[in-house]
Amino acid sequence: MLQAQDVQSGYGASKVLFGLNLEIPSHQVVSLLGRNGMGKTTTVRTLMGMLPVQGGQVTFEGKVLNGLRPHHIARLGVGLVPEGRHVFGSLSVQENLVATERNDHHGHWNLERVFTLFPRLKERRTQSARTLSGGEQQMLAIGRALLTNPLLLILDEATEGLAPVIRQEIWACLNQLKSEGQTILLIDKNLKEMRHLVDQHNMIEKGRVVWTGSSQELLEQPELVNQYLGV
Amino acid sequence: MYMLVEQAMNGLQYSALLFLLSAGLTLIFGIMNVVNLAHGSFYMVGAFCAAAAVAATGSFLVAILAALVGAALYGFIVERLIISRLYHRDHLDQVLATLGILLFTNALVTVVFGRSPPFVAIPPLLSGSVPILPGLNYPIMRLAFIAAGVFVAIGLWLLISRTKVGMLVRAGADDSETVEALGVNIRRLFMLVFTLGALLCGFAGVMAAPLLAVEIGMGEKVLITTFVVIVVGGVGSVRGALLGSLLVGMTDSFGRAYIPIWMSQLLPPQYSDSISSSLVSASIYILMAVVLLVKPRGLIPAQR
Amino acid sequence: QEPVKIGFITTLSTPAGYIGEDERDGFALAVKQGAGKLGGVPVDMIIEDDGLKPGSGKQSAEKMLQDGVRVFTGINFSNVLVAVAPSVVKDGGFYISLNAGASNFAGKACNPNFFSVAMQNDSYSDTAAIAANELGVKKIVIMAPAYQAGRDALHGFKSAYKGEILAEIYTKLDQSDFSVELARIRSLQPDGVFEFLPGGAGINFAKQFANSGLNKTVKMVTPLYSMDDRMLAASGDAGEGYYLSTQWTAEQDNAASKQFVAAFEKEYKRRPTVYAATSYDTARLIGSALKAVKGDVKGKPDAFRAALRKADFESVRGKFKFGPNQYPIQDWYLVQVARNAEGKLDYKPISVIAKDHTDPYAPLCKMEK
Amino acid sequence: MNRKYFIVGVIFLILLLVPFIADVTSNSFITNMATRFVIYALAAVSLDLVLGYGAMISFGHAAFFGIGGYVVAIIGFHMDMGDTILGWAGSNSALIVWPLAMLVAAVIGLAMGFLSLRTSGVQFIMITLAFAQMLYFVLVGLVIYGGDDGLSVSVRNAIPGLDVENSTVFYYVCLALMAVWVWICRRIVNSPFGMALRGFKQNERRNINLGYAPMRYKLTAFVISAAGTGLAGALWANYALYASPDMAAWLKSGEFMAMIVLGGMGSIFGPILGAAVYLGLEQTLTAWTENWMLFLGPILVLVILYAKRGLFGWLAGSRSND
Amino acid sequence: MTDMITPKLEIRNLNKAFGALIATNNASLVVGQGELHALIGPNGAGKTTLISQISGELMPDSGTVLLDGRDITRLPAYRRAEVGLARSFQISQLYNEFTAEDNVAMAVQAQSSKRYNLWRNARKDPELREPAKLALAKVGLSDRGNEKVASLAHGEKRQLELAIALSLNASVLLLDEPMAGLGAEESMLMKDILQGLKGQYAMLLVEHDMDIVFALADRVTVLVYGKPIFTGVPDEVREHSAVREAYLGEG
Ligand SMILES: Nc1ncnc2c1ncn2[C@@H]1O[C@H](COP(=O)(O)OP(=O)(O)OP(=O)(O)O)[C@@H](O)[C@H]1O
Ligand SMILES: Nc1ncnc2c1ncn2[C@@H]1O[C@H](COP(=O)(O)OP(=O)(O)OP(=O)(O)O)[C@@H](O)[C@H]1O
Ligand SMILES: CC(C)C[C@H](N)C(=O)O
Ligand SMILES: [Mg+2]
Ligand SMILES: [Mg+2]
Repeated sequence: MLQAQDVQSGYGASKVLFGLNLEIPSHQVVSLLGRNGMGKTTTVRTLMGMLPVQGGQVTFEGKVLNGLRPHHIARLGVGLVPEGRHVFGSLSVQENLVATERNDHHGHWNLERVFTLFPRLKERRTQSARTLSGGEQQMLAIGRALLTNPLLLILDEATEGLAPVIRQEIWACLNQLKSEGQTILLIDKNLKEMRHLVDQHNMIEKGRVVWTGSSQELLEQPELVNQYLGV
Repeated sequence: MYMLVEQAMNGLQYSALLFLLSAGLTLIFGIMNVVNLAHGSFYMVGAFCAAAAVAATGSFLVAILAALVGAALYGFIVERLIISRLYHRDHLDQVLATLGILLFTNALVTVVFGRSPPFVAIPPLLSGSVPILPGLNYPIMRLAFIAAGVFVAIGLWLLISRTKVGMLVRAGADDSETVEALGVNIRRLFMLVFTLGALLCGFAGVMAAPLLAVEIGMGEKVLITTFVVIVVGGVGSVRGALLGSLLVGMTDSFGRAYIPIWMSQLLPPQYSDSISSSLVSASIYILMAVVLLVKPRGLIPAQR
Repeated sequence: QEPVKIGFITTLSTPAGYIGEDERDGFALAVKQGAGKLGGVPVDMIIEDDGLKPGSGKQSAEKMLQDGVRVFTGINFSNVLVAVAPSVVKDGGFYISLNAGASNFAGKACNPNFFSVAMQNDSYSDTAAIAANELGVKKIVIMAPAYQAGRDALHGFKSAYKGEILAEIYTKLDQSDFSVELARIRSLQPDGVFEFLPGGAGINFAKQFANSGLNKTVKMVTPLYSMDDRMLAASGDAGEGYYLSTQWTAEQDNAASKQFVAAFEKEYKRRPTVYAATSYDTARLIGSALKAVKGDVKGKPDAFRAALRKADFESVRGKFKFGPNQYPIQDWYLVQVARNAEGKLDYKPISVIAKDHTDPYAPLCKMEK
Repeated sequence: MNRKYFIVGVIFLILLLVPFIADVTSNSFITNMATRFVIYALAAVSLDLVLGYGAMISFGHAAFFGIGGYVVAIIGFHMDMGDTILGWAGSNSALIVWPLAMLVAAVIGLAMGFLSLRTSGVQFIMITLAFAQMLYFVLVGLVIYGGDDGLSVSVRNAIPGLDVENSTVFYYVCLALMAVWVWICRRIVNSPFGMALRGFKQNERRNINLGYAPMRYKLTAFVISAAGTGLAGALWANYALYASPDMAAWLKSGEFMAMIVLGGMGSIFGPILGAAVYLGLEQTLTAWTENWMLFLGPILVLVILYAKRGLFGWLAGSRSND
Repeated sequence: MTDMITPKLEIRNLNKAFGALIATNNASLVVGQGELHALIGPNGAGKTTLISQISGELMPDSGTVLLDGRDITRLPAYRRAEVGLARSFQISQLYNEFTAEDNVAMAVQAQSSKRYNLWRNARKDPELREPAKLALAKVGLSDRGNEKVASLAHGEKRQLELAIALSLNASVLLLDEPMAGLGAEESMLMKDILQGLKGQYAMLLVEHDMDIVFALADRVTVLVYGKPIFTGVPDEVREHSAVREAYLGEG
């Protein structure tokens, strides 16, 4: 579905991605692993067109994404849950969800389903998003992305520093999505959970993918984890 | 007493005018972060279009239409050609470029509509005046103006708070990058907001035409006051614009009514006249200075 | 023979731009009628906009002086005139004003090279005052912008008015909202209002005055400059009932005027205002003087001056001559805005206010030589 | 760099030669024209100090221009009247009046800056504008001093041993003052103070972290700039023999800014060119067509959109900002 | 362990909230004389916010900041440099129109009595330039002194950041991700520089790169949701379960 070939990118003078390769097959869950500051978010921002592709090529469903504006890429069917949530503080929960609601790719997500997925959001539907707890904001961000009925869902640190309970809920939800055949690019630090979920891991180090393999393979080579995740 | 009431009404009417102009400007300002000195020009364009329409058809309704279309269209063109290139420039560039637009528009209108001040009659059903208090008559046209202001305020409020576009506009003010990442063409949104702003100016123009002379440079006269309004109210929030309009409108109208009286009591005539006349004109700027010193970001700034 | 350059500085931009336009056209008409000549001497109008800014008017004048222009006119606003005229006469040029009649050069500071063809600014208001007296206006509110002509106007009015002046209000030249002034007027309950508000301000005032219903109870007695043809057109019914003092209207019953009005309407498809008329006169006056010196202003300044003093031309105002301060001595009329035969608003002649009217400063003028 | 100083040299050479050119072409208007350039340049350079180096977008500098002018005019007015100003008999000596004009402008600049500098960004633009407007209306309100149409000045301020009434002499006086002021500004922007000031423009956050107190630097610069603009105003009143409120009108502030941007921001020499170009443009356009705004406007827009570094930046090439 | 060190910089019960979000949650920590103290934690944990409060850019809602036992909590940012605090930024904060040397000279001059001088030419004043050159040498940028910052490589900018901090003749360095955005080699270079500075300054180092942290730090404090959940020597941190859970990710 999505392919990145030796992509270079960064922030102005500071290069972050030095020739990154990534492949996301349809109906699979793919992960990006790596320590802080290795370029995971930068990868995401580049795929989304929020950072210019300085080298290499990104294609989505065969279409070249280089140089497209983010809204364009999003409409092609990429849904983003950005790192740090970025919910719209001055909008209510419900407004956050419907403001960008869309269904160009006959997905089956609508407000009701999101509310059944996250009952807590339903309770708070009228509350302004600024006053939500971190966990709730995270759910909101996920719901918001789902309501764009994306072909590819990208989650950047969706469980970042959330209370274990909430994490469990989110993992559950991701498993459900997977079972429904949703394609997902997952960035997270929580290996144990990911092992059950992810079909293919990508280990990223200093802006390059240095290792690719299944959860099984990852299990068999604990030294990898040690080497690249510093644990 | 009557003086007080009448001034209050005049203040309201002035506030309505200011609100129509500032609502758009403050959005442009707050969301796109563009300082637009040419905003008043759309008001002028609207008024002249209205005048031309009346001259041609004699119908005020057509005039309204003409004003809206004319102003919006001109606004649209300006946005496409120039403003859209200024979004990422610093304020200085924006100030100067829009200053250029302002000068140009004045000349353009002169060329297109000629020099003699056109006439817009008060439509029959709005002419004359009605008693608002026993023994105090007030012009219907001005009442209509106030009504229009209220109407637009409500309309805008609904638009901003109830519609999807409104949500996106607010979301854009919060975090335009994420809005775009979720599939919204933020530039199109900007264009929309800008054109809407121009449209409101056009409306203000046609409403003001029967009351005020339609003349070159009528834009600048209110422009600066409009800026005062949004800076007082707080950049980016329509509520701020509303509050600001009321404050400025009232300050101005009461100031002009009462400052001379107080002054003449305080000072000997030879001074009081000149001093009060200066004070009167300066009053709203004093208001603004005071507000900014207490709340540097204005009374109700858009949260960000 | 190479054309005599005439520096024509006037207000073409800003809301008052239409005034300058009329003056330019009035003058140009005279030149056109002479097939590019005035008094048989080819002339070349150098037109520049002063934007109602004394500063820029002065600049233009200086540039023209350098380019050898000797004859100047055009300026409409006294504040501009006051800034320009001195530098013109200082360099030995002639300034012949086609409208602005500031008091500054009418009295002590009168100058042999300065002529005012339209009037002295006091005149349109002291005559209005006389009219007010006759119309039985006992209590009046008077207002004008705080600038040269405005002050002249109020000065003029006060000098001749007999009743009680309830309030003297200074406005801004470009004021657009008069709600406060109106509120004040209502609370003072005068029988009449005198205002000198040319251009946009006057239109605004008229509209809002009528709109407030005050026009039913309060008489307007003002200079025609506060309700000229174009303003009348722009004010609609609001202008109805105005009493106006003026030195000329398009109905003026004399040959010169009739042919002027006809020619002007033919040329520009609109009726000439008093601005156009006095401007036309100015052109003809200059023509008469150029003729006398065969266009050699530089060489024969004294002859040129003398010829101007004679004022030997067919004025559209009928009889016309200069006083000792080289400001006009002329008749002033009272007209009222009323419906004519076709039911259109127009100036209805009422009476002659003053014959051979001059200005209060003339006596103070001790013209050297 | 050398190229830059070459340009500057040429500019000043031309300015020096103006009166001779005027003689040869026997068209002394050139001198008057140049006098205006020089005076405006003085104002523009002063504004550039805060705008181009301190990143303070003051939309109110016309106020100081007006103040300078009115100081001259009012003193002259009272002396013509033969009365005193608050007991002071007044003076016609440039050596007293002009510094006084600068002083008054500086003092008002101090107050205005102190209040305005509490805000920033758009608010700063607007509050400076507001203060300028206040002053404007005060001037308009001064009916004693001519209200809307201001005051005319009967004679120029005298300088011992110089006949300033002679336009050539007066031109050289203005030119000299302008040159000196430019030199002073150059010193300032290259001094430690100046470096710190420019620091605030480039990276306020870092500057504060290094320990530079924002208010002190910005305010000082603001006051200096006000004084310079005040001097320009005083010269203008002497040149035009006229001082009117529109010296302090907001459009005038806009013109000053336009000159700076035309010439090239943050390069003390840029504004000199800018002033010349802007006024020259205005001059030729007005002479050429009644609707000159129809052209001036778009030119301004185009310059902003496409000629970012301004004329001087373009002539002097590479980096001209210092 | 804490009792053995003499406190240089100390913060007590610091709190800071941005609206609903609590960025610093009752945080206390001590940086000892000459100690290199690392501050780690997930993105958004509040590390930068904490640094900003120490450097005076942000005012804490409550709590105190002590330098040599003196309360500087309410001292305006521009006064803190004087008392010996120097900071480098996570995202380089440099004067882009100046040369590298100018940038450092700005720091030198900020400390000197000349900083209000309106007259002498700052660029030609050895008293300002020499120390600047020295500092550039320290971080290995001597040969780049006359480059405009805009044309420096990212890594060099990070080194320049450090050079500026160094020439403030401060006693405490606050370093926010000095390695951010550096490639492998550059990180190593920076690591050596820091290594060399150890002992001369009390340093508070924010860094995501664990190799470097564990190699350099005397002690490490782990910040999660604005709260220091643990402080200890690197080995302890590696072992500490809560830390793994919250930051390193349990594996
Ligand atoms: N706006 C920015 N400007 C400059 N450099 C940046 C910016 N944002 C991030 N960086 C740098 O880019 C590098 C990669 O950052 P990125 O956010 O991609 O890391 P990450 O892999 O997402 O880590 P994390 O697990 O913390 O999200 C880091 O060194 C970071 O300091
Ligand atoms: N000015 C601000 N207004 C509102 N929230 C803020 C502000 N500054 C920081 N925050 C929030 O405070 C939290 C802490 O931010 P901070 O920059 O301190 O994190 P950090 O630990 O430095 O993360 P990183 O490792 O990515 O640098 C984040 O959630 C951030 O979004
Ligand atoms: C409009 C004109 C009557 C103006 C007046 N003549 C003046 O001197 O300004
Ligand atoms: Mg990340
Ligand atoms: Mg940080």
